[in-house]
Amino acid sequence: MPRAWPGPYGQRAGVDRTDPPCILRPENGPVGPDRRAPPGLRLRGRARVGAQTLFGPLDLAVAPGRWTCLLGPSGVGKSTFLHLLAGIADGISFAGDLGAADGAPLAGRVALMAQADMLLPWLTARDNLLIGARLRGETPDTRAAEAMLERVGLSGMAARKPRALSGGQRQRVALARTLIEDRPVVLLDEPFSALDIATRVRMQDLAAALLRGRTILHVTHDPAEAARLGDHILLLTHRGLTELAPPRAPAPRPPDAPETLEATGALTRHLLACECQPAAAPSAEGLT
Amino acid sequence: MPRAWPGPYGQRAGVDRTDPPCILRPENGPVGPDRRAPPGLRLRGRARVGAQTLFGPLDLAVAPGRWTCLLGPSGVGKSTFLHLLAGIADGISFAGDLGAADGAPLAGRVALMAQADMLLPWLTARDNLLIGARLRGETPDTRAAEAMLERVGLSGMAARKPRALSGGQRQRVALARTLIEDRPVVLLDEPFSALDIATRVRMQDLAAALLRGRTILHVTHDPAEAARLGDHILLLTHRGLTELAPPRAPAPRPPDAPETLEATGALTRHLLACECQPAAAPSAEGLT
Amino acid sequence: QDEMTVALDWFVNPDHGPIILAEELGYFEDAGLDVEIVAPADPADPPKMAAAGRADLAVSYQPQLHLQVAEGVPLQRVGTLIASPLNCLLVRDDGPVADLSDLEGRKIGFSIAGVEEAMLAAMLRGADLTLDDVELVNVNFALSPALMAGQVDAVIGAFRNFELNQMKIEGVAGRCFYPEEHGVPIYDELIYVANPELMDPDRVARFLAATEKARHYMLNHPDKAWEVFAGYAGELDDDLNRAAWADTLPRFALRPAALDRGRYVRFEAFLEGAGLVTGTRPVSGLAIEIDPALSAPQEGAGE
Amino acid sequence: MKALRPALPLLLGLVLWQGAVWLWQVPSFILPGPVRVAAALVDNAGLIAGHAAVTGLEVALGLGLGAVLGWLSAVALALSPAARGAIGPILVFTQAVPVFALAPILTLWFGYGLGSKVAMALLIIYFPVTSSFLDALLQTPAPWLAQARVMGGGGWRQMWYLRIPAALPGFLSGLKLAAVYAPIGAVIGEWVGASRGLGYLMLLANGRAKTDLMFAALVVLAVLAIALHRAVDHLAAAALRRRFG
Amino acid sequence: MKALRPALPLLLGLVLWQGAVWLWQVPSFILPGPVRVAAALVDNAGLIAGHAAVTGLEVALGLGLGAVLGWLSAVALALSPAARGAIGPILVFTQAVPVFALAPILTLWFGYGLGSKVAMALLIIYFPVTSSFLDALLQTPAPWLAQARVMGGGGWRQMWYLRIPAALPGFLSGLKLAAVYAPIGAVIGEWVGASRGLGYLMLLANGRAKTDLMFAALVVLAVLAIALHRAVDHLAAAALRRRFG
Ligand SMILES: Nc1ncnc2c1ncn2[C@@H]1O[C@H](COP(=O)(O)OP(=O)(O)OP(=O)(O)O)[C@@H](O)[C@H]1O
Ligand SMILES: Nc1ncnc2c1ncn2[C@@H]1O[C@H](COP(=O)(O)OP(=O)(O)OP(=O)(O)O)[C@@H](O)[C@H]1O
Ligand SMILES: [Mg+2]
Ligand SMILES: [Mg+2]
Repeated sequence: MPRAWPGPYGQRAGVDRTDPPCILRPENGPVGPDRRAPPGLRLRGRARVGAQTLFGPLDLAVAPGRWTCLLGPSGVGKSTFLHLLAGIADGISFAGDLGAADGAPLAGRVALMAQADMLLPWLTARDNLLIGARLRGETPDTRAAEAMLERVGLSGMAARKPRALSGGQRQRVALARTLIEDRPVVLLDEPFSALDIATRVRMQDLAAALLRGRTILHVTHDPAEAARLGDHILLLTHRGLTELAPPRAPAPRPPDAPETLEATGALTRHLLACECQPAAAPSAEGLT
Repeated sequence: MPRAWPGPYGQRAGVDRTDPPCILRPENGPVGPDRRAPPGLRLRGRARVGAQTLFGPLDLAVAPGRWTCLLGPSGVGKSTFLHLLAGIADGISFAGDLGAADGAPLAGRVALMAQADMLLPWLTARDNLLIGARLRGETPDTRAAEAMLERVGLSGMAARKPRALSGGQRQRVALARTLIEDRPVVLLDEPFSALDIATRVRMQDLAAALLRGRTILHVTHDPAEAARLGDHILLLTHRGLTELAPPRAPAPRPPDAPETLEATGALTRHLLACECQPAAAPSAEGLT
Repeated sequence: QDEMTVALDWFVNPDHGPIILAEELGYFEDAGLDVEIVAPADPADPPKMAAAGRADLAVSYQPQLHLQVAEGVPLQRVGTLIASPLNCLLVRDDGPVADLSDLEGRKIGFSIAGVEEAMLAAMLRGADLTLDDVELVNVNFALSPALMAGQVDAVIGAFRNFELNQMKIEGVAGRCFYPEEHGVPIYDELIYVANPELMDPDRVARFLAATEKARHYMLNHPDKAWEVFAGYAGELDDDLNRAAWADTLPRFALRPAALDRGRYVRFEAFLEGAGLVTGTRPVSGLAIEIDPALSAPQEGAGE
Repeated sequence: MKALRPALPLLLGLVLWQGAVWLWQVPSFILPGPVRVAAALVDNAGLIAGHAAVTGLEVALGLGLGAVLGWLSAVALALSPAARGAIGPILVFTQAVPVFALAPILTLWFGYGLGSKVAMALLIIYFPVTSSFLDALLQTPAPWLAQARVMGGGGWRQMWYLRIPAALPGFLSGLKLAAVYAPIGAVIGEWVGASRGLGYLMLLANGRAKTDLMFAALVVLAVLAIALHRAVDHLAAAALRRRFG
Repeated sequence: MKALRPALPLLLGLVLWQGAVWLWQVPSFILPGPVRVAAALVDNAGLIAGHAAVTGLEVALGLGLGAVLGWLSAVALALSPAARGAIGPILVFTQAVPVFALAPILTLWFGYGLGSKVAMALLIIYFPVTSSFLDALLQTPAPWLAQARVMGGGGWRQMWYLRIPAALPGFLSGLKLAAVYAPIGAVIGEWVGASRGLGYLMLLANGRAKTDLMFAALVVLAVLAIALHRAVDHLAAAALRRRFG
């Protein structure tokens, strides 16, 4: 994917810049931006609700085909970021640039796993997975849905409605629904927050395997998670956006590898130290 | 509170058995169970939904006036536990013993922070905090509500409706609502799951300070959290209930104290190692 | 002033000429009466209200009175407003029905009131037809429109002073077959009814006297009378009412209090023959003649 | 006690009825007591049953068609704001027109057969379904719509897979209302020119001063209405229960 | 184009009307064309305005009272399952009774004055509010109720602080329906011994086959109905918007 990526990543050491294995690219892509190839993402500008500024002028760049983790204090605007990129930030007025780095519209290329599970209460787990295909008029693949449910550890629960599932089970159904969408850009908003450690590690591995080579923006509060999965780690605070160094090993990293643990520790210290109360005036520069 | 507590805790070393500072006990308590003194909790039996067993015969005992953390894989029945104790497990049929160890009914002595935030969308954050008082016909204390919102880091958001709050902010409103309820028994279902680490630590400290001396049952997936807060740590798996050793230092422990980190590591290893897939037949003995 | 509530049979229209004029000309006042005129939408309502004592007097129809008394409703005719039948079997002048015998196999519209079927049966009998030879359709409120639109070939229950004029205004000529010319006994179309137990004969007598005076005013000053009537309410002054007024004028009873017993005997027998009432009641159970002399000396303010 | 429960409203109704008759001394030619009406009901059982069957058929037809048409209209209106703006007021208008204004037009078009009666009943039954369902269709929770937008579903598929199921409670609420209006819809339909049905029988009895027969027919109509309402209520509850299985 | 939008339904209505008159050759004594009705409207402007004022007042009164009574009844019924079982069917029954059966009873009790008219109108307007609101009150999401139970709130406080606000959309939905039924409610109320109001004028004009006057009054009634519906719609939307501020 030899495309100029406008971002600071190339200059940084320790970032793997080899092209991602582009499993999604069709054999003979059309000229112009390839709709199946994962594009980079860019968001530059400021967001407001009414008269209130949600975040000041920021410049977020997400590398194409890489896994980017976004950390930051509660309420700083991480979910809003994802909503803006997914084109569903109703009621937010955004002034600036926003979209895929390849210039083509993002619509139709994004899957979003929102912070709330957003399962439809009248559908079984299986049908909740198939709703995307149904909405697009594709033939729903029941077998694939059941296989995906099994991969997230919910075999045998395909026929259950969301009400009969535990919080973590519902989150896994939502994850499965996002994974089965098969989109080049995937936005994940705290996708593993309701899972126990063991399940969380399994789900991280699953997501890493299935989403390999796509452009991922992953909001998380878990430093260990960022240390495991992030090709890039961004920290959003009320003062602006900072890039933090991920471990050198390629993601996903083993949860108990010393490098991972060390990076987790470093991130944790950073997060605990960072200024988390809203700053009076947001810093003008986005990336430090 | 010299009352015989029927449980295995007395025999275990390393558990602080001094009476909790009973901040809630009135000067001259009535004879019989004191409705303001935190009672122990007991749940012994099995739960079913329809024909399906949710958990086999279990014996859960929660020490009075202590902080008990409950860990366990997703879907094992932790939330169901809390719902049963709170008396709101609709649709679950429970066969066995359940309630306060002092024999008096639990109703009116419990506050529950459920896994979903359960905020009423038409009420401001402030009014969501006051809904309990209003429902009970007490005079709602607006000042106290605003102070509590400030303590959870949401000063200035008292007049916002839930829709205008981020996920973590909503969770903190729900936490504040639980804390302001001022009940001797508090059930917390993953209360800090949507918070970044720094906020999480602050909220843990706040909860620990405000809930000191009450009977707490706290479901969490975060081993560090259990290591910080738990006077007792229970692990529920499909095989049954196990008690794990908390650090010796009195809770809340500093998040970066070596003992806390060590306990976190031990818990993590335990959780990663434990058998997390549903067992064919649940073990008959509850406590090992 | 004695208060009195009078329920008309329907909204105010030229049929109520003497009542409206008595009110407008102050004859009620002169008779010491404060009359409240109530105009309901449903003609079945006023007799019930009179029987229940909600109204002191109601305007109703003689055929209905027979049915109501037979059902035990405590009512009696105490006066007459229009002393001739108004009901008629109406057809289009340019229609296929030239003679009653032409009705065979045709649709006849009616508006449910109670006695229309019996009248129709009597009229058909003269043409050697029965009700089975025609198709009856309830057209409810739309008698003349149904006829003009050709949905039915005839309607029974039309009033000769109204529906005929309506059709003329719409440019469709109509023709009436008069029941009294085809085997139906002559009856009083509009009468005053009251509950004999509850009524105050003195007031009724004064009421009837006032309307009698108004009736004679109409007789003497037909044009002025129309103006007075049309001034009663804004919606009354139109072509139809003007035409109806002229047609109705000769039909108002000149002696409202006077009772023709024979009419009640004959109509009761007619209804029994039609099977609408069982047995016959004596005239004294149906109608009385108020004799002012009987009640005048007693204290009029009553209850 | 438990077995008595379904009979409770009946009992209460009878008590209220008899009580009203006694207390206000309502004369029997306005409101006959239960006993008299029961007698009339027994005496005219065959007659009433025949007419009730007609009305029952009209109610069933009207409700069925009304539910289907109401469903369709609500969906169509929900899909197109332009249609909503243009047709909505016309629908409102049809509900404000008194029957006697519409009746001649309907009979002119549909004749005096079942057609005009069903049309009249439909006009009454169909509106609550449309209104309630449309209301619910326009209130699909925004986050679901947003999620569907990300997934790339729009237009009628979003309608079919998301908005319609989400609006089920609104549809059922409207259906319950429609079930209440169905009997009066049929009766008013009969008003428009009928020679059969409970509405016709009541008009006839009213014209003939046979109040007890009128109320006997009314009692049958009431039983029909209440049974229908209860049936639709149970169906609706079952549908709601099923959906969250 | 934008400025034309509110006039669109009006235009469409006129086109449909004139089209029907032409297409089916509807005779003018059944459905006069718009031009004739406009002429009648102008000729009788003063007369119609006077009657419209009366009906307008009745509609406002009926809707106001209906909303209040409907609200109260729904809450009372939601609080007591026993009341629901016993009174619910009676309410259903009142909606199935034809006006000619009820009118004499109401006049007997309330006399010929405003009372019986308002009672009749209320009976029609109040029901949709009650039904929709009750439906919503009985569907408070179970988790909220559970949370309230833990907090120790029951009975009327739970009703007031939780179930009533949660059911607001249902109430508004019912109110919108009631707004649609309010004009016909008032018109039917005028059936009961009135000599004023648009309903009276229409009945009178109808009885005398003055079809153009009847339709002129009907047009005014339609405008009233549509304006009312639109107003209540906007109010409801504003209320819903405000609540999630
Ligand atoms: N209505 C129901 N029918 C069948 N199974 C149910 C029903 N409700 C809950 N369950 C099952 O009960 C089990 C326990 O659920 P519970 O919510 O208590 O889990 P949990 O331990 O809190 O999990 P989590 O950590 O994911 O929140 C789950 O496996 C769930 O699937
Ligand atoms: N409608 C609104 N009006 C005012 N402020 C709003 C509105 N919606 C969101 N906000 C504010 O925008 C900020 C960003 O919200 P967002 O959900 O993006 O936070 P977040 O970073 O995802 O937080 P969390 O980690 O808690 O989920 C929050 O402070 C929130 O209070
Ligand atoms: Mg968020
Ligand atoms: Mg749970």
